[in-house]
Amino acid sequence: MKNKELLKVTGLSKSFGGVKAVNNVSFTLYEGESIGVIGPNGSGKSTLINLITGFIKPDSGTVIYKGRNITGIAPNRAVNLGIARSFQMVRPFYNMEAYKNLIIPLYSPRVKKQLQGGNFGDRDEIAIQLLEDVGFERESQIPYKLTGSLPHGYLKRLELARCLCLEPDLVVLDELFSGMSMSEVASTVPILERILQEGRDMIMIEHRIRELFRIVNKVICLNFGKKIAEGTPEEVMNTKEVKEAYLGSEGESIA
Amino acid sequence: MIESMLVFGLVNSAVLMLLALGFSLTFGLSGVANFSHGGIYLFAGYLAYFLLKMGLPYFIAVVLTIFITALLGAAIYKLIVIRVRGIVLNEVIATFAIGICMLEFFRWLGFVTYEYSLPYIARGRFTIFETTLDYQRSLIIVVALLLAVFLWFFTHRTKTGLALLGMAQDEYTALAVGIDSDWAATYSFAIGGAFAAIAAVMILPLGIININIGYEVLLIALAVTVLGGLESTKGLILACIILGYAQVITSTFFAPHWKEAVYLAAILIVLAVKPSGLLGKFKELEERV
Amino acid sequence: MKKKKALWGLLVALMLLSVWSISGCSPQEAPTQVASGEPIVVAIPTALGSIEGRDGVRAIEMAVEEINAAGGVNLAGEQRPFEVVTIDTREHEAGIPIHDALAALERIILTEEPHAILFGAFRSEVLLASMDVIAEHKIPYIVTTAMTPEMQTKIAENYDEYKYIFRMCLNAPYLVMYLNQMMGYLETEFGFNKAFIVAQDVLWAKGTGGGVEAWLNNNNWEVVGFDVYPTGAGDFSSSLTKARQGGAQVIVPIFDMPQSGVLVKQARDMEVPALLAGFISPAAPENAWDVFEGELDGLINFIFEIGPLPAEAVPMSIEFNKKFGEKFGESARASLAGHAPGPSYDSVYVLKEAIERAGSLDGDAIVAALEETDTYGVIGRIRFDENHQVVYGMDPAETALGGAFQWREPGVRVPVFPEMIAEDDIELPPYM
Amino acid sequence: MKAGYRKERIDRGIKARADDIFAISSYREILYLTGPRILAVLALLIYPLLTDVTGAYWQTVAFIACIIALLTLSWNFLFSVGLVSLGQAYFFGVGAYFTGFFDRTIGLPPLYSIPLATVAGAILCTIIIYPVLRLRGIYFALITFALPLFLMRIIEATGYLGGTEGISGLQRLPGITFSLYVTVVIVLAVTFIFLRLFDTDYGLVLRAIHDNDMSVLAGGLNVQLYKAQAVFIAAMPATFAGALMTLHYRIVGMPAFAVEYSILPLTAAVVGGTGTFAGGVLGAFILVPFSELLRAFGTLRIVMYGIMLLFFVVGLPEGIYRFAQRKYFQFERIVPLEEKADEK
Repeated sequence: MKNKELLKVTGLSKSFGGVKAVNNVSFTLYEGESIGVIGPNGSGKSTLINLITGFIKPDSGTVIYKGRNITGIAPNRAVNLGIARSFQMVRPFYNMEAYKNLIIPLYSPRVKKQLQGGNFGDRDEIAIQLLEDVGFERESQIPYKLTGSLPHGYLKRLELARCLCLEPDLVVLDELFSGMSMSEVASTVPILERILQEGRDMIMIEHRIRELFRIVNKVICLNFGKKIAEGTPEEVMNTKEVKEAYLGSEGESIA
Repeated sequence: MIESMLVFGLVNSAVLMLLALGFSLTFGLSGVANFSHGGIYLFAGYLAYFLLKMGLPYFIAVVLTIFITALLGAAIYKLIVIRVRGIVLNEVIATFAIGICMLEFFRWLGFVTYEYSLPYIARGRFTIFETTLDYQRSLIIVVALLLAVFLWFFTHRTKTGLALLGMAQDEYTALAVGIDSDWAATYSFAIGGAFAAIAAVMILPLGIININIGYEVLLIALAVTVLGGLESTKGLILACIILGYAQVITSTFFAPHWKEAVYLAAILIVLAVKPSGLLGKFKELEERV
Repeated sequence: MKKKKALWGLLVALMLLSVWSISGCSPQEAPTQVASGEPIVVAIPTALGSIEGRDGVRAIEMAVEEINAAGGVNLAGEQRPFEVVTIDTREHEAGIPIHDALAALERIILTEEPHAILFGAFRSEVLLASMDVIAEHKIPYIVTTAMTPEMQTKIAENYDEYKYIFRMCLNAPYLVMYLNQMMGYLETEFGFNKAFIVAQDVLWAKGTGGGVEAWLNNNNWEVVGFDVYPTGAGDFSSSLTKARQGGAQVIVPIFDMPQSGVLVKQARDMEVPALLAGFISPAAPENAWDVFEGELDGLINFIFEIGPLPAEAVPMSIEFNKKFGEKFGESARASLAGHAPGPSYDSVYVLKEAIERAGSLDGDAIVAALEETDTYGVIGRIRFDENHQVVYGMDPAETALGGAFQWREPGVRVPVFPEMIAEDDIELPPYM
Repeated sequence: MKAGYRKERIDRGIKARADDIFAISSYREILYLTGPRILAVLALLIYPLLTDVTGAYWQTVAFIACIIALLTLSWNFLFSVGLVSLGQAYFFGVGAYFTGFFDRTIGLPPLYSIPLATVAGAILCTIIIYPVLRLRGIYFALITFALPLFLMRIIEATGYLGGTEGISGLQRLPGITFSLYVTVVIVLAVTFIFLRLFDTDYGLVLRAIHDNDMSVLAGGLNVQLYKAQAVFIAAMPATFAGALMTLHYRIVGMPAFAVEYSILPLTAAVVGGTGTFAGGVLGAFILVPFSELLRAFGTLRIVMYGIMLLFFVVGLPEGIYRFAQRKYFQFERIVPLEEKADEK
């Protein structure tokens, strides 16, 4: 049941002075689908999504989003088209209260345009509501704490909250679970599943493959910037190149 | 006309390079923009003048000046700048304040008369491509190239140089591998001071030492360093050549009073187009997402 | 805690310093006073950090000392001594806002209440801006440095407002006149007809350069080029090359910045076969010969007002140099600036005579008396024209005098122009 | 300090930590909280009336202090958005030349030429600086350091707008008291507006750009546009200062781009405390009178000025205002030394 294409990436490549970070990668994402991106460290995963979301300009290749060519688009315009992203290295606003961090995305043209009509009430109220969804317990005053004093797990969820408040069509998560404790991961997975049920798409880079495979229905694997495998999680795990990429060439087959 | 423009363009480029090397080295190796560069340059000039007045032979006076100015550079870092290391704004203001203090103190001492000048190293002239060039200016070209080569060799081939370069690119990793950042910064300030002294001894004999040169020198050093790219010596050489010839060409074909506008325009254009300077890579590193 | 103490100690020291300066300790005091009576206050708001400023103030203090020693100003029977107060306006530095100089002027007027202001503004723009301040406070104001002719046009336009302002040094048109006369003299003597003008990018220098160029053009001279250099330019190779290419026999430099020393040295280094004749401030003082290591022979340099250049035809100038040497020492005399000391010294005497003639310290009375001044001074005969500018000319007996000298071997400055004070003819330098 | 006692510091913030309600217990504490602010505002408003007490000279000094305070406010606004400017003279000069231009060509009376010059100057400044806005840190600072010198050379070389001589004989302002009153009111208004602006959501966005402009970009906001708006807002007080100063001294010349107009506000901001508006104004009102007092020292004045600058940058990096604020909210109590538990 191939419904409409949401995102079509063809021949995307980028090199930093001789190092080919991303080398001719292409894939297609259909509406309602979610895709995982796996691969060893330094295989170009983060660079790939930076290229898609416009933070880095590609050397060659095109990115078509909802039929529109957004290659090398300004990052903020990509966000306003509905592509929300989180950063691998967390980037909150440290000397503000936690809920104030969400005022910025709520101030973006996309949110203003969407919530036309009735007065959408006080942005602070919406921000605290969103933080609660993501797991900031309101009673213990966590949303009011200074961002700098929050533990790493909360900062990661703050990134997720920032994506959600933009009501995005495509959520791009870069190693959301890294730095989270097992309990925090367990409490965040249902949130991600709820996002998918709402019909939003997702591109997720993750090293915790077990949780990743529970969420996404399609996976691509990168190694040294090249796409070496694509398909359902099971297919990808059994392809030889993927095992070699992860375990080195002489590795025996894994379960 | 063209030959003399070529020759004097090269001389002008060498002068710019000598003036900017000290500043660029300190800025490149320790990340501290030493705005007191003009003050140090003039300190070396007046020091050399007084040493010579005391009757010291020329070369001893020059070597002594270079050594003392290097000590001054190190002292500026060790005593003052070390306290504000890291806060870029305070570093810039602190060094600028030191620069002002030095320059205005010389003015208070009454160094405003016209008797302050340094003797030529070598008198006499020779003609190449039928333009007469005096030994002093040709020596400037030679010394400028020597210093640039030494700087490149020092930063890329010697142990201490590589340590300094590592410190400039990423202070925390350099600290992690055991390079003491204060030692590195003191060292780069000292070498910066020495280069400023060499520049003073070579360039000041061409005219009269006056205090307003201090502010001019800072502007030139800023322009060339920014244009060339922070830590790349090749970028610095390229920038000096471009600026040197641009100035001579504008003053020959258009009008000399456009000279000043040239290197100010150079800063604006290059930074708008390629923020990290012609050959610099620093900015790209910073931009990594 | 130790660091905190050091900080507080330094802060207290700074505060003490400023409190001490609030107490209005009046700046440099004139040392000796013979005449009793309440002093007549003379204020000097100028760029103390410049060489012209330093030497001008010394000349004024020398004159004040002589007058006070000889009994001071005889004001309606009472012997009143002069008292000099100075303030630094830092005008000579590039990039100094005008309001800073005007604030200093206003401060010295309001806190010292001077009866007259001597030496005045250093830069032309500051002079024009100060004229409004002076008009407000109605204090006689004698300028001996800034040379913009626009001062006279402003006085001519509304005399009542700006009548308090006088100028004893020459202005740009007079300098142009002298330079033109000298070019004419060179043409008759050596048959030169190709000149190259190099000027500093400031008001008076460009005005003078333009004047000379105009005169040269309609006196069958060929002006090979007219280049203007910003203050602080360090390389003149382009103009020198153009001058040599165009076969210029005379290069006319008009600079009052120290950097112009580069032009002289570079011209010699590039062996440009042309006579340097104009105004280069670093080549004016007597010690310039060893500063330039003897590379000055043949250069003709202008002294705006005769004072610092001892010339037999003006005996008072020789006496002025001798006394200056005695009072401030040989090195000070050897580095005496070419512009400002002469008229500054005379301005004190002119003011003294005007006050005695007016018989009162009222501004308007002094102005009226100043207008009738007709006396002899170090710069020659001093008479003001209707726009309060001292008349300059060729004959020391008739008018005030500017002149030129030529540097000759073992470092001697020989007056060569105008004829009245010339002690020798102009010789062509060896390299020509 | 008697033996056996020690000072115990109690950090009692007057306002209890709550988002929207102010928990202040007594009038005494309200007075304690607002006292210094009201005192400062009153002093500024009364000072211009004391012309005969202080003498015209100190009125001019106060006028120049207000002008530098405006430049410092503009500097602090830019700093809070993450743009370190070493070139306030650029805004000042553009404002000054616009007034000179309007006054000389159209002969606008000061009442119209000052506001027009302020707005037009701010627009021109923003347009010229727009392509350079994406630079960060020392690079932006270097550009702003070079901009005023560049414009100065352009005017000097082309001779346009009066060249080196400048335009003199502009229309006269009523007098020092009028100018001083206008600048005092504007300084207070701008400080109040900037403080209020930074509490709104818009202000929050600007502060976020200072913190981390990458994540503001990820939040869907055009950082370049907001920086340009910030430059426009910050330019207004500075161009106004340029316009008013020009008409007060009835001359505009190249010194309008003097380096001093870049260095003085920078120093005042650092002395007062970078990033705080009230601190900037405080710094200006300390610095300008102090440098006038030093005038008695002739050429030594700038050396002492440099030493003082060095003292504050190295000794007190947080600035007087923050230091005073911190000290003002700290209380100390003499508490008897607790006998060591084990002694008993």
